[in-house]
This record gives sequence, C-alpha cells and structure tokens, in this order.
Amino acid sequence: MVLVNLILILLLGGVVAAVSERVSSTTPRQVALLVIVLAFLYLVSELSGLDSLNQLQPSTPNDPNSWLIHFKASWIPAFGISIEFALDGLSLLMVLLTLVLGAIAVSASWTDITERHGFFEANLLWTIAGVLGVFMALDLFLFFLFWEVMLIPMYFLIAIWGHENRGYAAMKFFIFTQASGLLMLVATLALVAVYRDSMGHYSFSYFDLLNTPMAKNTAWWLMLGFFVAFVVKLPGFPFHTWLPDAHTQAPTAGSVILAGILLKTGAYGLIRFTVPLFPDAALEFSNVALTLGVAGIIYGAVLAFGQTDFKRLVAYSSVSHMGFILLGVYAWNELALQGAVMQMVAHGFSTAALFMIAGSLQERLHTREMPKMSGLWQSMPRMGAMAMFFVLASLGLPGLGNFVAEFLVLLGLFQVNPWLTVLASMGLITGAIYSLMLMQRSFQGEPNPQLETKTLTDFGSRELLTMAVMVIALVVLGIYPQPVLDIAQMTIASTLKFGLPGAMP
Amino acid sequence: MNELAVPLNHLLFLSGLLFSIGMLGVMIRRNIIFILMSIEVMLNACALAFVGAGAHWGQPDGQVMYVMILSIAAAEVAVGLGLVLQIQRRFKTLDMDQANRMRG
Amino acid sequence: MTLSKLIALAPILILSITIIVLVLHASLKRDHKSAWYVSALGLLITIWGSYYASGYAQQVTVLLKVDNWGLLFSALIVVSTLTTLAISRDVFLAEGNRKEEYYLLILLSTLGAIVLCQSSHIVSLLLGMELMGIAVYAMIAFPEEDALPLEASIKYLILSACASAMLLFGFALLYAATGDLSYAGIGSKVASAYESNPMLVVAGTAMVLSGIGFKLSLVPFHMWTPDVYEGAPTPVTNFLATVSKGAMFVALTRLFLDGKFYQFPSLIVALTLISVASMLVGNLLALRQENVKRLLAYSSIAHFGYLLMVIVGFSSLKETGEILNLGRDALTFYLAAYILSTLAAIAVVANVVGEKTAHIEAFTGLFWKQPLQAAALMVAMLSFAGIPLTAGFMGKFYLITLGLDAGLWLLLSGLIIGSAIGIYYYLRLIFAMSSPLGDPSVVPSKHSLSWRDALAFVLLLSVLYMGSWPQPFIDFAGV
Amino acid sequence: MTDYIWLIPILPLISSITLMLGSAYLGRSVIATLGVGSVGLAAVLTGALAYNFLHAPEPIHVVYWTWMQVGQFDPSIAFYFDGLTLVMMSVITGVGFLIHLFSSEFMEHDNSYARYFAYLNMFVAAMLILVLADNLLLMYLGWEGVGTCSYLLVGFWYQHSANGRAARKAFIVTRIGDTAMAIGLLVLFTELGTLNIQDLVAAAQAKWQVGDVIPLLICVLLLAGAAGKSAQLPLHTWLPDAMAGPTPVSALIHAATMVTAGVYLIARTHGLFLLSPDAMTVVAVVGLLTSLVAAFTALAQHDIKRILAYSTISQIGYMFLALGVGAWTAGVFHLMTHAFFKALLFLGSGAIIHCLHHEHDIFKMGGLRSRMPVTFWSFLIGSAALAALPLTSGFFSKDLILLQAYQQANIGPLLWVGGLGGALLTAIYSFRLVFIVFFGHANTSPDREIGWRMAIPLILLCALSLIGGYFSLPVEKVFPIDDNQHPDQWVELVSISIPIFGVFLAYLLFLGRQLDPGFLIESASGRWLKQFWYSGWKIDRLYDLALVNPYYWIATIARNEPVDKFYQSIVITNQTLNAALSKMQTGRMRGYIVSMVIGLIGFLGLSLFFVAGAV
Amino acid sequence: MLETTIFYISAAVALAATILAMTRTNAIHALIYLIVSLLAIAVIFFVVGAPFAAALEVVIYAGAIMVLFVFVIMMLNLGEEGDARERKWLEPSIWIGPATLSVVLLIELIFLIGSVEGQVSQGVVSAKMVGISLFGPYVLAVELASMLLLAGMVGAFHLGRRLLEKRA
Repeated sequence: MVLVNLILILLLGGVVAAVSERVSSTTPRQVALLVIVLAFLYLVSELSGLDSLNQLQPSTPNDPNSWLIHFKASWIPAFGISIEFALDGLSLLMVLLTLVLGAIAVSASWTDITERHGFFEANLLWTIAGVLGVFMALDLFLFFLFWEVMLIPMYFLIAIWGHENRGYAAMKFFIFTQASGLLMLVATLALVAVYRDSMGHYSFSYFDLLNTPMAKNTAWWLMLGFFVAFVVKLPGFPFHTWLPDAHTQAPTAGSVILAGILLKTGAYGLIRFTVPLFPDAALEFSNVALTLGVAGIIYGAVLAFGQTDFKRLVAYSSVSHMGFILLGVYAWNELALQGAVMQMVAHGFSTAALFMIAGSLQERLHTREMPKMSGLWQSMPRMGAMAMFFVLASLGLPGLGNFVAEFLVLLGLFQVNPWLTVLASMGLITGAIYSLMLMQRSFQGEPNPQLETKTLTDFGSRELLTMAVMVIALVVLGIYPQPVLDIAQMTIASTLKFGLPGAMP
Repeated sequence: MNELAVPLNHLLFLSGLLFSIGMLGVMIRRNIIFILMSIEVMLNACALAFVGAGAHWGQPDGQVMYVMILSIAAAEVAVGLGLVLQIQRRFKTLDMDQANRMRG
Repeated sequence: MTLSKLIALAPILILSITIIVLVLHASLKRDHKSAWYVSALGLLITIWGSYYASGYAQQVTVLLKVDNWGLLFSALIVVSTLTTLAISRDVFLAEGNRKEEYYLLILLSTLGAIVLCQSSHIVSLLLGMELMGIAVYAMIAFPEEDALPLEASIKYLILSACASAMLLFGFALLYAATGDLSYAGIGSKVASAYESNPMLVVAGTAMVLSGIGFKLSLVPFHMWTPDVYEGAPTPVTNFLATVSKGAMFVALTRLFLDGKFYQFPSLIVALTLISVASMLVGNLLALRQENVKRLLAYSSIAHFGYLLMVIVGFSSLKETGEILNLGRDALTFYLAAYILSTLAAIAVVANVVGEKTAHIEAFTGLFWKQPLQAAALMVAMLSFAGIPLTAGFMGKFYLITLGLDAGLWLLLSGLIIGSAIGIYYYLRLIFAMSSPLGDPSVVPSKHSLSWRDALAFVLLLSVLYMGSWPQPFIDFAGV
Repeated sequence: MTDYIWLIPILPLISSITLMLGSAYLGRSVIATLGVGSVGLAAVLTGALAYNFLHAPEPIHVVYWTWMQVGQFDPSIAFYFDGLTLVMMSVITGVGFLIHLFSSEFMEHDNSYARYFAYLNMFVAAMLILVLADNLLLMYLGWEGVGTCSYLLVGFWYQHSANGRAARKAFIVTRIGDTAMAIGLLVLFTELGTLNIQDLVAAAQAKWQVGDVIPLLICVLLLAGAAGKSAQLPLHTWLPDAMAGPTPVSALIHAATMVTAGVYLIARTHGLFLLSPDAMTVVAVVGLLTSLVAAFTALAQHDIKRILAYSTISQIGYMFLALGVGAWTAGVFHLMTHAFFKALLFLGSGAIIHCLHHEHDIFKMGGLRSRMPVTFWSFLIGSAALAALPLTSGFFSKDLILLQAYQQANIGPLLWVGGLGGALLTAIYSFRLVFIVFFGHANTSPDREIGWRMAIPLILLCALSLIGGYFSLPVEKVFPIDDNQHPDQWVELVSISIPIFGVFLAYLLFLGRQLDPGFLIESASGRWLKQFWYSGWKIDRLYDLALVNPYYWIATIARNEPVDKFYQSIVITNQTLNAALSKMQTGRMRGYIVSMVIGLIGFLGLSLFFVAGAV
Repeated sequence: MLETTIFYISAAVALAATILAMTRTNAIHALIYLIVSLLAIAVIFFVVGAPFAAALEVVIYAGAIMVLFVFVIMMLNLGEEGDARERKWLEPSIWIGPATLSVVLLIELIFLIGSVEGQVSQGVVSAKMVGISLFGPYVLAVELASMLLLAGMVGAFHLGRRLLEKRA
C-alpha cells in the first residue's frame, strides 16, 4: 500500500496546488514543494524499517516476495490485469531521484512562471506521479497506462507555459512517444497472447511473463516493439529529434523534469523489460543497439557543438550522455549495467543543473542565443562558477558522478566489444569540445556590449541552495558512489542471470 | 398462367438493366425532381427482382417485400418532394450542383 | 404472440406507445416543454423495458431476435437519444413556435434503430433502417429556413435512397439465390447456393456490403458524412454519429454472423480493403480540418474503419468458438466506447458553440473560459486517440488483442499508422483549448453549475469510468 | 608518521575551496597567506616525511576507502609513497611554494586574486593526488584534475576570447592523450584484473614474456597519455599557446610539475615498459624527435615565453629519451633539475614582463643587465643550467642521459648524436635569449623594481639550479640497478664540450655580430626556413586542416538536425495527401454518387474476379 | 406460350419507356413515360403470377406516387424556360462519364446474373397467400411499415407547413 499512497499523495497534492491558486499566486509553489518533501519523507520512513534494504539482499526478478515492497490488487480479472506495484534496488534509486529532482524543478521555476501558477504546479506534480508510477508498476498494462498518462501533464507543461514555438514542440514530443508507445502496446499484447497460448490463462504480471517460451523470431519482433518504444524515450540515435525541440520550448521546470526523470524512464524500461523478457533476442540485437549507442554519443556531441541555442546544446549533450546508457544496457554485464544506472543518476543531476542555469539565463536575458550573451562571468560570477562546475561534471571530470558512470560503462563494454569502446571513448573528447564551447560562448570572452550589465542579477540564495544540493550530490557520487552501487547491485546481480550471458558474471 | 417459360436470369437482366438506368439517371440529371424519379426507377427495379425471385421460389415473401418497398418509396417521395418545395422556395433553383456550400 | 414474446418486445412496444401518446398530445395542446418531458419519460421507461426484457430473450416471429446483446445496444441507443434530447432542449426552445414534431421524429428514428438492433430478417432490417432514415431526413432539415440543413438533408436523402436501392438489389439477388429472407435461413442455404450459382451470391453480398458501407460511411461511400454532419443541427449530428451508425453496425454484425457471410474470400478481401482505406483516409482527411463537426465526421469514418477490423477478424476466428465471443466483446466495447466519447464530444460542441459554425477558433482558451466543458472535450479527444484511462483505450486494447489472435497484420499496421496520425488532430484541438487567450487574468466566471456542465461532467465521468474500471462492463457485455 | 600523509594533498584542497567560496569576503593579504601558506605547510610536511623516509626507506601504503566496488573491479582511494613519490612531491611542494610566493606579488593588482590562488592550490592538490595515487584510476583522477586546473589557469584572463581558445586547445589536446591512457587502463584491467600499480606490474611480469604484443599496446597507449600531458611530439601544439596564462602559472604548470606527469607515469610503470623493448625505443625516438623539433622552433621565436615553452618541450624530450633507453634515474634526475632551472627562467621572464609593463617580444627588450641585476643573474644561471654548462645541475643530469643513451643496445650512438645536436641547439637559443634581452642597447626601461617576494624565489632557485646536480635521489629501491659502465673517454669529452661550443656560437651570432647571419636569413630558402621553424614546423597548421576545420564544417552543416528531415518528409506526405483528399470533397453531390458507383463497381469486379477465378 | 411473348413485349416496353423517361427535358413528358414503364412492369408482375403485386403497382405506385409527382411539378410550374435549362444541363460532356460507369455496371451485372438457371414461374402466388403471410409471420413488419409511413407523413408535414402559412 506504501507505493499506492506515494502516488496518491502526489496526485492529491496536485489538486490541492491547483486549488490553492485562489489563495495567492505564490502558495501553489510552496504547496508543491511541501507535497514533494512530504512524499520523500514518507517513503524514507517506510523504507528505513525494511531490513531487506539494510542487508542489501538481492531481489530475484521472477519471485515477487524477494523485492523490497510488493503490492498486488486485482483490477480487470478478465485479462489477468492487476494493480501491481513493486520496489527493488533499481526502482528505489529512480524513485528517490525523481522526488529529489522534482523538488529541484519546483525551486527552479520559483519565479519564472507568470500565469496560472496553480495549474502549473499541479501539472508538475502529476507528471512526477506518472513517472513514479512508471518506475514502480510491474503489471505491463499498468506500466503502459502510466507510460502514456505521464505524457499528458508534461504535454501541458510544454504547450501552455512553453516559449515561442511550444505548440510544435509539444506536439512532436507527444506524437513521438505515443506512437512508439503504441508499438509497445502491440508487443505487450502479443506477449500476453503467447503466454495465454502456452499457459492457458491471461496474465499481465511481469513475474509471470518473465520466462514465457516463444519462437525465436516472434521474440525478436516483440523485443523490437519494446526496444523502439524505450529508445525513442531514451532518446537513442535515430529517434531523438523530438528532444531538442521539447527542451528548448519547455519552461525551466519542464526541462528539468524532462531531462532529469522522463529520459530515465526509457533507460529503466530497457533494463527492466526489454532484455529480461527477451534475453536471446536481445543478445542477437545487441550489436545493432551498441552501434546505435555509439552513433548517438558521437552524433549528439557533434550536433551539440554546432548549436547556437544554449538549451539546445544542453539537450544534445543529453542525447550524447544517453548513448552511454544504451551501451551500458546492451553490453549486459555487471560493470556496464552499474555504469548505466550510475549515469542515469549522475546525468539527472548534471543536466538538471545546466537546464536551471539555462532557465535563469533566459529569465534574465530573455534569450537563449549564445552569440547574444558572451562574457557573463564578469557580471554574474556565482552563476559562472556554478556553470563551470556542471560543465566540468557533464564532460566527465573524474571525482564527479558522470566520470564514474562513463568509466564503468566503457570498462564493461570493453569486455564485450573492444573496438566499439574505442569509438565510444571518442565521446569523451567530443564531450569536452562542446562542453567547453558552451562555457566559452556564454560565460567567457569579451562582455557583449548590448547587455547592459547593471540589470543582470546574480544567483540568489534560493538558487544557490538548489545548486549546492546538486553539487554535493555529484561530488558524493564521484568520490563515494558505493551506497548507490550497492542498492543497484540488489537488482543487477539477479537480473543479469535473466539477461544474455554477459562476459563477466 | 402456368406455362410461362421465362428463365429467371432474363427477369433479373431486366431488373438489372432498370437499376443501371435509374443509377445513370441519378448521376446525370441535375434537376432534383428527375433525380427523385430515377430513384423511383431503381426502387422499382429492386421490387421487380424481389417479385420475380418470389415467383421463382413460389413463396409470398417476394410480394411481402414488394409491399414494404412500396411503403418505403412512398414515404421517401413524400419527404423528398417536401424538401424539393422548400429548396425551390429557398434557393429559387432546383439545380443539385448549386448545393455545394460545404466543402474541404 | 404469447405474453412472453410481448414482454420480449417491451422496448419497442413502450417506444411505440410513447409515439402514439405524443401524436395525441400534439392534437390536444401544442406545448413544446411538455412534449419534451413526455418523450424523455418514454425513453426512460424504454430503458427500464429493455432491462426487464433481458430475462425473456427469444426469437420473436421470424423478424426479431431479442437477446441480451441486442438489448444492451438498444439501451445504449436510447441513452444516446436521451443525450440528444438534452442537447436539443435549448436549440429548439429558443425558436418559440410549435416545433414538437422534432421529438416525434426522434422517437420514430430511435424505434427504427432498436428494430435494427434486434432484426434477424431482411424485412425488419430494411424497415428499421428506412424508419431510422426517413425520420432523420426531416430532422436534418428541421430549421428549414437556413440553407445548410436543407442542402445536407437533400444530399443525405438522395444518397441514402441510392444506398438502400443497392442494398435491396443485393438482397434480391441473395433471395433469388437462396430463397430465404431470414438471416438464419440465408446462413444455412448460402453455402449450397454458393455451389449452384456462386456469381449471384457473391454479387448479392457485394451490393449488400456497398449499401451498408454507405450507412457506416466507410471509404468509397464516405463522402456524404462531413457535409451532413456540418449541415445538420448539432443534436441531429449527435444522433447521426451515434444512433444511426451504432444500430447499423450491430445489424451488420448480426447479418455477418448469422448469415455466415464470412465464408466468402471476396467479401473478406473487400472488407479488409475498405477497413484499411477508411482508417487512413478518415485520419488523413481530418488532419488539418478547421471545423470541429467536420473533424468529428472524419474521425468517425476512421473509427468505423477500426471497428470493421472486428468483422474481418470474425472470418478467421470462425473455427474456435471461444475466440468468437472475444470478437463480439471487442466489438461491443469499442462501439460503446466510441458512442460514449462521441456523445461527450458533441455535447460539449453543442454547449459551447450551439448552432454557430463550430470553427476551432471558438474553442481557443476554452480551458480558461469553461473548464468543465473543456475537460469533457479533452477526455473525449483522448478517448478517441486511445490514451489509457479512457474508454477508447480499452476499445483499442481489445482491437489489438483480437488483431493479434486473428493475425490481421495489415489491419494492425493500419491501426497503428492511423492512430499515430490521429493523435495530431486530436491534440490540435486540445492545444487550441489550452492556448492562453488574451488576458490570462480572466478567472473562470463562477456561474452556477448549469445542467449543461452537469451533462458534460456525467459524460466525462462515464468515459473515464469505462476506461479505468472496465470489469463490470465486460461482465455485462459478455453475458 | 604515516597517518598525516593524507594531510599533504588535502591542505591545498581545503584552502582552494575556502578561497572559492569566500572570495568576496577575504582581504588580499588573507588570500595570499592562505594560498601560499597552505602549499608552504605541505612543503614542510613533505620535508618531515622525507626526513624519516631517508632514515627508514621502505614504501608506505595507506588505504582510506574503496572508491567503487563492482564485481572484481574495486579501485580504492589509497596512497603509495616511495622514493620516486618523495622526489616528485618535494619538487611539487618545494618549487610550488616558491612560485606561489612569487605570484603573490606578481598578481597583486589583479582583481580576481582569490580565484587565481584557488585554482593554483587546486592544481597543487591534484598534482599531489596524481603522484601519491596507488592505483592508475586515482592517478587518472589527479591526471584529469591537473588538466582541468591548467585549463582554468591558462584561461584565467577569460575576458579576451584568445586566452579562452588557448585554454580550450590545451584541455582538448591533453584530453585526447587522456582518452588514449583511459583505453590503456581498460586494456590493463581486462587483461590483469586490477589497476593497483604494484600488483599490475607484478601480474604483468608473471603473465607476459618480454616482447609480447599486449604490453606493447598498453605501453604505447600509456605513452600517448604521457605525450599528451607532457606535450611530446604528436600532442605538443598546446603548450606554446598555453603561455596565454599568467607567467607563474607557466612556471608551475608548464615547466615544473604538470608536464613532468608523463615522465612520472612512465617511470612509475617502468615494469610494464621493460616487458616490451620496442615500446621503449618508441619512447626514446619520440623524445629525441621532440627535443630536436622544439629546439629548432625555439631558435626562431620572438616571444620570450614561447622560447621557454619550446625549450621545456625539448628538455622533456630529453627525459623521454632517458626513459626510452632505460636510464630511469637519469630521467627523474633531469626532471628535478629541469624543474629548478626552468622555473627560475620562467619566473625571471615573469619579472621582466612584470617590470616592462607586459612586453613579450625579446627584440624590444635589451640592455637590462644594469637595470635589473637580480633578474639578469638568475637568467644567466638558469640559461647556463639549461645549456648544461659544466658545474651547473643541468650538466650533471643531461650528461648522464647522453652517456646512458650512448650505451643503448642497437641505435645507441644515433640517439647520442641526436642528443648532442639537441644540446648544441639548446645552448644556442638559451644564450641567444640572454644576449638579446640583457646585452645590446636598451630599447625600453623597466618602470619598477621587483619586490622581495619575487626576488627570494629567484635567488633560492638560482642556488638550487647550481647545487641541484649534487643531490642523490633516494630511488635506488624503485628502479632496477642500471649497470652504467663508463663509455670510452672521448664520448664524455665531446658531450661536455658541445654546450660550451654552442654558447660561443651564440655569442658570435647575436652579441659580437662577427658572424653575420644576414646572408642566411635574406635568401629565399632561409626566410622560408625561418618561417617554417617559427610556426612550429607547420604542425599546428596541419592539425587545423586535418582535424579542426573539418569538425567545425561538419558541426555547422549538421546544426539543423539532418535526421529530422526524415520525420519532416513523413509530415509533408501526410499534408499533401490531406490536401489531395480534401480537394475531392467538392461539396457537389454528383461527385459523391460517382464515388459510390465506383465503389460498387469495384466490389462487384472484385467478387467477379474471385468467383471467376474460383469456378 | 402466350405469356412468354407477353412478358418479353412488356419488358421491351418498360425498358423503352424508362430510357425515354430519363432523357426527356420536359418534366411532364418524363413523368408520363415513367407511368407507362410502371404499367408495363405491372403487366410483367401479372404474367409472372403475382396478381396482387400487379394490382398494387398500378393503384399505388403508378396511381398515388406518380400523381404526387405531377402535383409537385404543376405546383412548381417549371414551364418553357425549364426545358431550355434542362437541355443545357444535358450536353454530352456531362453524361459521358456517368454513362460509361453505368455501362460497366450493367456489363458486370449481366455477367454476374448470366449464370443463373431455372424458370421464373412456379404458378400463381395469389393475393390470399400474400395476405396470409403478411398477417402471419410478418405482422410486425406491417406495424413497422405503418410507423414508417407516419414518419414520412410527419416529415412531409413539417417541411410543407411553412408553405401553407405563407400561401394562406
């Protein structure tokens, strides 16, 4: 019941936030922050009691009671659909990341929303509730439900509060994910049909569907359905074109949530569903996926370098970082998977920060075009310092979270396909090139005469506090990542046995 | 009356012929009254086919069907002509091609 | 006509009595409001009647076969008529002069629809269809002064007359081949008739298919739909989209199943072609449509393209009976979901736009002007698009399961491409509604919860309820 | 004694963080004391550590916590301290302290004083971590940290975008080397299963014989990493541009510490290099070629700092040469002495620039001998050590390298001759600098005198440059004992006399003007040659044409998302279909009837086709 | 033998009359030809052995419906200029397309119906037999037909009412 309460808190919180606009235009954001903190404390209090978490005992995917929390209530018995939530190491990490980034998103949009504050905060909370649902749902029908439903509030965030070209961007974002989601729906139903043929009864539960015997090429097609849906969301190389538009047009909080959490649902889906459900099909497909991953890294980096729009550059950097996750998942050994999970967490923080900076820049300069804003360090030293820190984090400076993730992924991948690893490590160089270009074009260089420096206010205390949270998180992830690795280990150790026979156990 | 030696398909040929003529009329004519007349011809062709089939099988169903078709035709003509009158009063013309305000 | 047979015919009888009462009422006192109440009351009793008759399911004379499935849809049709009545309340009340023929026509048409739902014989099919049709011609042209309704009505009359002629000629050929007019009779004799003279049977089915294709506005015969939907007054559009199409599809299913038409490969190929064409053309036509009524017309073409998938599915499912009722459930669920969503959508269009042209501009910023109406329209649109938690999604869920079991790969890919295109124009409407109008400061006026909002809210809840908690509906439909 | 070893790198780190956070609230003097003091304290602690290490010379290994533990991969945050680390630490903290003291005055009037010291301290901390790390991953952390700090410091005056570009170039070129090194790490871990230096060297010797392919691959990758950081031939183009930073930065980073990290890496992993002789020859050849190329380029430079930069590249070339021939001690010894005299030269040039209000071109200076005596004498001693004149520390270390190079197995003499050529050129360009800047008629006049905080470091470094030669490095346990039997007498004699001859030649060319080089420069080929050398053998131009411009070109072309064209095409096809279909909705009923009839004909035709086919 | 010849004669008459009805420009002439064609079909009904249907055809179809048409045409008094306009509307360019379509339709129907064998008449189906089946199994159909006619009437009444008020 814990998990259902968690989602309910956020949903009702959204309603309260929407209504609270009647009180005054500032209460909704306080309500939103309060709701998220409340949800966080509730979860932590529930989990601290769990001894299975303290001893970090592994949770085998196909037996539900080895998971941290497991809840099942029947919903549509005619099709064996049940409301089934469960939490294990991987989803716990993702849930905590979602809540933390949710709080950061709320604080990121403290001042830059001018109209309909209540409805904005409500949409924010509902998106977070949707994402929590995605991370915790283990009934494929329920998973698909949350997968689609989380899009709607996100669509509104972009469509109503977005910038000049929001209609097109929101539409593109929605259609990309929804159409690929449809593919996943067909794949899920085909999987359930195969399960019914062999087992005689319908069931949508992840635990039953895990080892359904099926013919080789059906498995291949179904895996492809899931793979496309998750790679579109990831975003993987050829399906990523929605991301830059969605990011540049989304409001600050929207981008923070979109980059920080929504992209991770794609990665989570790959680890949880695509490979364990169709292990041998994934093995055959791994070479294609790996090449897509590397292509994503290099393509994202080259395009990021070419951008003149601050947010668009950061968006392409996300495409590049997500390429590492694709590599990590499809190398499918312990090192690579840990690297992928770590990248999901570290990337969440580093891109959220960069988008916050982009948002505050837009709030102050009313433009995202880098040619219009050089030499900002002069007038905004604190923002410049923060930007430098997170740029260094995003290019993978050792001692920060991203490096640990990228190194683990490369290490894991090397044992599977050395030559591809060499190509992927090009990403480190190209990553450095665009990151430093970002700093050079916006914060360094001769101060732009058009910007009358006196109006540019530097970071306030609220912004610094939010940034500090992310700085500490990244440094701790870089220096002492063991707690995160142990929690992820609980899932990865057992999921590995289900996946394709990776080189390293 | 019983030594009628007309093969069924000749009768169906006739009704088919009438049906296509009626269809042609609907397509060609632009005056609504002529279109309604063509529709009557088509309905009559169907009636003929039904009666012929009924006779072929020696069942009264054919003629029951005829009665139903009759009532349908009557009702249709009633409403149709009512509409024709309204259109004549409203548009001052009976040309069907004038009625193309809604498109796209 | 034993008592149990009469009870089985309860819905039809109650409705006929209401019609007669209405006629008498018209002769006594020409009051508009009381006519509305009488017809509403009559319809409510009919619903109760159809529930009561479900205990007496049997074949009543050769014409009607009363079974739960038919009664369910009769109830649904009556509900749709009630909603149409609710919407048309202020459309005609405003005109002041005596207009109660409108309610008479609506009831007659509903009667035709119910007969159609329960018909098991060509004569009852024909009569039901024509009764429904004739009443609708006059309803479309009800505001006889302005031009569009007249144009729509004459077009609909002529085209539907042609379609009926085709249908009749098809049935004539079938009758000539099989010698029996009831579905069951045809079903038993059609196989043998196919051996003796295949040409006749196949030609007959082809012509029947074209006739029915017109009524369901499937692709080659779809051209009338947008003009009639736009021309007719909004309540009548609602009636056309839900009652006339719904009843016709139920009749097609009965004809197809009892008449065992699924044996003919030519028919299945034709149906597949129509279905794919309707899916794609329907969605493509609606892509950049500015007028919301025309948009709903095109989307209904697409939706009946999806629904046809079930009929094609029957042909491959005929062997295993168990999956047969999966097909029936899928059909019931999708049709019910479609009807509910259309009711919600057109109710909101009527509330917001009334009789003015339903251009998309009228809906900009609706979220901020009338939030409840906007929410109902949004849920209806999402249900059409097939987003989870709405009835439309459960419908699509059923369709895909059926498509996978029956192996209709072409239709499945058509469904996916169609709904991918579909999202665009459904979202376009939602985007228009959510785009901020000039002054964001206008806080929605706190007018009292008028019955229009109540109607929209009820429809919104029903679409969401059916989507999020389908189990009771599945049990009821599956019975 | 070993428990406070973690304090040495942490002190500069803490001071750097405090400076970053509190930059707005601290006064100038507090910043200076904090910045300089922290490195000073670290130097004192290193001294204490050195003191008891010399008495009990066994390596210290302290483990703090496991950095990350995934399956078999468990690098830990741990320090390993032995003779080699001691030498490096003493150089870093010692020379580092002097440079900090120097820059406290040099940067006196700069408005972001705190930010400067924050970066400088961060750099020292990173370098210390690099040197103290017991496993390659922690060393990689230090490695990248040092690279980042060099980026921040070179681009310190970010107001001019040229400095920003130079900083970016430095970071990216070193980053290419680091990536190669990272790949080396990946190969090492996959092959040997550990990154701990001591274990992996032992495991490597157990697993492979001399001359295997994989050690060669690993060593080449590590060499690439070292070449990137130590600005050796393929990846050396960034160092001259890195002169855009403040001069003390160049002194600390681009002379004493960072550039020697590559040498330390190879020295630390010499066990691996011993396994593949041809890798060592590669190192030697790279070293030699770099030293010659850099020497020639230095000869043609005008900017005082660029001459010193190229001379650094050349001297590190010598260290690589030493490592290549297996003379580990000689290499490290030269590293230490080079740190002393090159830091001295850089600080000297810093003093000159400081006093001649930022004048860099040597031909605009002249006759500073009388006006700036301290700087003149420090420059003189520095250049002497650089040219390896007898009695200076440079003489001992360079001589050792040349002798060892001579004895190398197959191409020994060739290396020796190359080395001699390099030594000759070094002598020429170092004394060219001295004669042009300090002798001849005075063009400009210094407007101010250097304070005590700049003078003391110069004096101390002069002393170290002179007596540096006599230190004996406590590294006998680290490296295998090299049996340096003496080559025959004439080899020693020649290697001693060449530098003296070089100085004399420089005197003729630049001071006495007797040997007028005019005819050489005026001739067409001469001018082309001078231009060729000036532009660093056109390598920079080559990289621009081959790599940089194509990358820019691709980025600008791909800016607006070529993959999106595919999705746009789908949208366009939809829209054209929509247009076509809605054109068919003409509103005229005749069209509708015709489409119905066509539909009817189609189905009848279809059924005809089926039935005719079937019957 | 006589009946067969009568059948073919009346078929020919029906066909000719319908074609002429379709092509006349004057509404009244077309109407008259249509009535002739209906009478010919009534004869066929009679010959085929459906006397009741024949009677209905004459009385209701030719009698009532066609007369209704005449009323409407008279009311609209299309007159001469109507004829000229009709002729203009009938140039070849308009009816060539639909004509080819209906010819194709005809050929298809002939092909499809061609293969049917079996004689038409199995003896007379008297009015009595039709009456019995009408009020036997089809009793509901009759009721529904009445509802249908009611709908037609109400529809016609609604559409016509405004006219009467204007006129009166």
